[in-house]
Amino acid sequence: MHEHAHDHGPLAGAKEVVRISCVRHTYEDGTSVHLCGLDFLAHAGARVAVLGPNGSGKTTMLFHILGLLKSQEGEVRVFDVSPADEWPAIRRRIGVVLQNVDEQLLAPTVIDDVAFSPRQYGLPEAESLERAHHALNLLGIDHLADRVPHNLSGGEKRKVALAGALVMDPELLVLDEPFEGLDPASRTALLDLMSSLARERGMTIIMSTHDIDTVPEFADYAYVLAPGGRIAVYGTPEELFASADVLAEGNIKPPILAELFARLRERDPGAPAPALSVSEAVDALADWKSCAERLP
Amino acid sequence: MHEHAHDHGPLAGAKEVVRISCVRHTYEDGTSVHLCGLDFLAHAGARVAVLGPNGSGKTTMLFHILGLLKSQEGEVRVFDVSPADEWPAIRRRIGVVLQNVDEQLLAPTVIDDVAFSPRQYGLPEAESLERAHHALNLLGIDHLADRVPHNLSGGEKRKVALAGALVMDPELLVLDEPFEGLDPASRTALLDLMSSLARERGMTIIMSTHDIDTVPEFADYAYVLAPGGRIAVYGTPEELFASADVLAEGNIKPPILAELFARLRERDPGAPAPALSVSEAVDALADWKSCAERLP
Amino acid sequence: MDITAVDRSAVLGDTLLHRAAPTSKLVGAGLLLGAIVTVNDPLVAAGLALSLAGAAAAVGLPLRQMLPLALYPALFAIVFAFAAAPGPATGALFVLKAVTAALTVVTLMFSTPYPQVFAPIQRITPTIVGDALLMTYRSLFILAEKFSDLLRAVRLRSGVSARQPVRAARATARALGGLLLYSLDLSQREYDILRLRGYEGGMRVRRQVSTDRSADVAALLYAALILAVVVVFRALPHELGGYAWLVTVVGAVDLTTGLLIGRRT
Amino acid sequence: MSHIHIPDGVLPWWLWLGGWLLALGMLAVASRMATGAGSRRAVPLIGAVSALVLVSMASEIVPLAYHINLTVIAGVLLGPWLGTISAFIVVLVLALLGHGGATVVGLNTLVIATEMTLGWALVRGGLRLLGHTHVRPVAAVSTVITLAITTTMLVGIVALAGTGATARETGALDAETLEFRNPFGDGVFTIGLLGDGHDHAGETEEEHAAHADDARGETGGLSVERFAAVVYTLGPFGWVLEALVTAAILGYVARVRPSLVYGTPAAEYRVRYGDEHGGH
Ligand SMILES: Nc1ncnc2c1ncn2[C@@H]1O[C@H](COP(=O)(O)OP(=O)(O)OP(=O)(O)O)[C@@H](O)[C@H]1O
Ligand SMILES: Nc1ncnc2c1ncn2[C@@H]1O[C@H](COP(=O)(O)OP(=O)(O)OP(=O)(O)O)[C@@H](O)[C@H]1O
Ligand SMILES: [Mg+2]
Ligand SMILES: [Mg+2]
Repeated sequence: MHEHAHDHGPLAGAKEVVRISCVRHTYEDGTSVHLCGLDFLAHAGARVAVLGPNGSGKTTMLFHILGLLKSQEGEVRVFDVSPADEWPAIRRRIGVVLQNVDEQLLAPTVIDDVAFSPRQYGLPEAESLERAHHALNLLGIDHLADRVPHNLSGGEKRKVALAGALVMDPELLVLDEPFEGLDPASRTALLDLMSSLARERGMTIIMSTHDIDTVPEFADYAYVLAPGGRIAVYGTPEELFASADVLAEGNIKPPILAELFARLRERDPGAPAPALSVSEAVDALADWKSCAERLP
Repeated sequence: MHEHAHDHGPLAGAKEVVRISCVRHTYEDGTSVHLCGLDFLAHAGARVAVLGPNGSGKTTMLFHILGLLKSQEGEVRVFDVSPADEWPAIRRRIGVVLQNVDEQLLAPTVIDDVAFSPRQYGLPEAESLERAHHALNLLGIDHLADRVPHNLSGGEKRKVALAGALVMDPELLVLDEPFEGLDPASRTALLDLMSSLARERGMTIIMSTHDIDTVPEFADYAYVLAPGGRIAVYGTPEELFASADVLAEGNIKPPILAELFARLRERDPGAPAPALSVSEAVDALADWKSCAERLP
Repeated sequence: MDITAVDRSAVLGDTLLHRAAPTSKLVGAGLLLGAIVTVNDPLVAAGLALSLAGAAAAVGLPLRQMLPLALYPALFAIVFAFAAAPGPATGALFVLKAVTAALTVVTLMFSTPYPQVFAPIQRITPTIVGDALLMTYRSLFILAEKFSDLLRAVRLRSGVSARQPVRAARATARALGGLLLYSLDLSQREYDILRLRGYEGGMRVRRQVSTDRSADVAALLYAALILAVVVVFRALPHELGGYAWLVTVVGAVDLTTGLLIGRRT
Repeated sequence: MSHIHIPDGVLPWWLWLGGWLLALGMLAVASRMATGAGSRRAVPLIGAVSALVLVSMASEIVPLAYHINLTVIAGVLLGPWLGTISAFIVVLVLALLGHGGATVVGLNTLVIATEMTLGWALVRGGLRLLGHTHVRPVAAVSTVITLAITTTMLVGIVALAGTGATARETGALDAETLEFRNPFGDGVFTIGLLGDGHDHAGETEEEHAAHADDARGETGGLSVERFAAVVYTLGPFGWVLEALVTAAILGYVARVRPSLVYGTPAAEYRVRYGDEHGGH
């Protein structure tokens, strides 16, 4: 059905949570996005990155997963139902952070905003508040609880939106460029948080991003959209960043380390294989050098 | 008057375009930002980066430069006037991109939006349109000219806002996190554009950003805000990223290459000095290795 | 109509009234409206208006921001009084009723976050009406915000020059047209988000309980007392009519003390 | 604005209570119809349009001392059922902000709902008759007719109230126009209507009328005829202004988002909440 298989690694055999097959959406003004090519798949417990240039259709794809847009062609399945038609059946299982967080914050104070979903789902007030405080704590923003969301700084708003998405402990987390506007320390913290959510609670996370450097650390696998929406490339970060021509299709620059190692190898074929984290890279480079020292 | 001097490098003796001395702003809800410590200075033709964690006051500082906030203490000078009091006198010389670009787009089509300023300044219609098209072209978004701005993707909107800021050929460009939401290729293009604007037209550019990796390439010098607004650190990118404790003050992670080299040096004091671009790094590493090969 | 100021005071304020339960405040406002409908002596009505303003000042509500909203209806009431009242006394009564009623609701809105006011309304209206009421209020914020963004953007990106009014008007018209469509789309998205985050029609809000029993008692007692005074004066016009000025005096004393207390705290 | 700014407790109780009952009845029918039509996508539409109407009613056009209503536009965008709901919400929120009495919410809802429904019917009918190219003239003419009719309705309410008169601010009789800087009030009225030769500079026609009342003593009221005469003479200025604004805005919307004006269901595939089961 699709050309790629997820039959390697720890996810082999995992349940499919999301599948998108050749979906087309035409906006009112005639702009058409055709998410075809490969099928998009997300498996239970997987962290999936969606890459692609501006305007390629990442947000459009996520909106289909959230049932906000209805496909005119092709099929979208989330938890085995069509999200556009049966959203009420699955929405409790899904947490969302949209690209423009300003639109997402609804309540008059931060704590009310984060407690919005549990209250709407009818949880007791005490539990709603406890969940909200826990979520704020996860993101390290307890001190913002009584502020007015509208008055926060850009990065603070995004953290509040994240807390609101996590508060119901969803099985599927959909994040549209969650790193935008976060400072580096918060980025790292968020990356760690996502890893632990995926590992400990088996949460499935789908994230669109332009921050290539977070991909190796974050993603189990990634999809790359080409302009117009074509799902052009699929692979693990290692596969993806190993070959420059694959990336060129998605108009993507490899992470700095990948580029560094690629360029080193051009000069010296004996240079080590690309490392994707700084500590791996340090080890690899030290090895490389010491082996040179030992050789003669 | 201020503890740091810009008496080195090509900017020695350049005219001061912006100066901020110990400004305090208290928002209506009581949140106070105190931009004190060092003075903030931007010289004619300089590219200045503003770094700092979320909520530290970067946007607040830029709003003071734009005369959108009035200082309750301290002084702000832009082109030798107080921007809050005499904005009309200087506004033609300043181009702006706000952090939330949605707030900035105001016309029904992209081309109208970009042509907004020239039309308002009374330029002939033909020239207004020509300028607008030229600006779209600089950003590589000619194809969006007739779209409705609020229907665009996140990154597309930011490019339109950038075009609108450049259309009047300002002397001072103020950018609040301009890379947010841009794909890597567009980031590189924007970096190149900014360099050439600074170099060829002597444009002064002040940019806040969380994208540390762009700083070495972009900035002539940078300021780091600490939480609460204190202007804690000043320096060229090289100075800044050389010392880890300086960065720690601003809650900043060094760029990956800086970190890599620092870690390499921990292992091997003979490792090369930090390089800030990939090509420098490749050269330095190759040297390092070959010197090892040659030693024995 | 500075709706953000209302919201800010309602959410961030911490006065005695803020601490009372919304239900008490709604009941109290109802009692006061009853008094306003009942009152038929301008001197009593004046006392009521003064006393209410005094109470708002005493608890520390931002009277300066509230007065413009409360006095706005007076404009219309004056016109109505001129047109319809048989005499100056009745005319004054009409105006005082309008101002007092406005002051009552404004006091409620300045001390109670809107979800708390809307939740009971949503409970008694059809779902779609309650939903739409909430969306309208949200859209008001969006519009207010978008409008100030617009003004800021215009200022940053040129400023409207007074020398070219036609050009300025055209730009404004274009911007307003865009604003209309933008707000339609944004409301749609806002509603989507509400639904994404669990809204199913009918706002479920935290049952805000009183954090200060005495605040509830004070609010209810105050409203009941006023209603009682008004009813007594209405029931015994011949016996008490001559003493109505006393109510006015008491109201004036209330206002003075209220302002003094408000300044102190 | 077709919004009666009668203070609370002035109209006879049976009138405002009757207004409430009628309005609630209409609201019940409208909600049933709107929900039955299966599109809870209506909610954000009502929200956005109501908010626009509210804001326009609260912002004065500075040199003219007049404010626009956008009720006809709201009617066209919403249709009769959603329009009725929107009318109720607009009046209710205004009342919550102290702008208009709480007891008269029912009556005000009736008037505004009528205005929206009439506007919708006339514009739609006109477009069907004349074709899609005439949005602006159709909108302008429909606005004038609508306002004339609702003004008549108001005169009817006043007659019912029996108190003589009420300040109905439709068009130029808006209270804000009647503020003491009405650009054309004095001249028209002193000479054309009352014509008693006094110098009434600085007074509005209402003040004027009040003086006439005083002269006749506290029992007399402004006659329904005179109220009508005032309204029908001054009204048209406001109607024309409203018509111009309505034409401009509807023209713009028709150009960039025709589906909103012509009522063909949007050819987009945005999901309609409420249609989730058995939807398209
Ligand atoms: N509401 C809309 N109406 C019309 N066209 C739209 C709308 N939203 C998006 N588009 C268009 O659809 C295409 C895909 O947009 P989308 O927002 O999915 O891109 P994206 O990959 O998320 O981009 P970015 O990285 O900039 O966020 C773009 O060409 C965009 O202009
Ligand atoms: N309108 C406002 N009202 C109240 N407080 C505000 C307002 N805007 C910003 N603040 C507060 O002022 C502080 C500085 O905010 P600012 O937006 O300048 O931060 P920033 O450095 O730009 O952060 P970010 O990187 O997240 O954009 C923050 O604590 C923020 O919550
Ligand atoms: Mg996007
Ligand atoms: Mg900021």
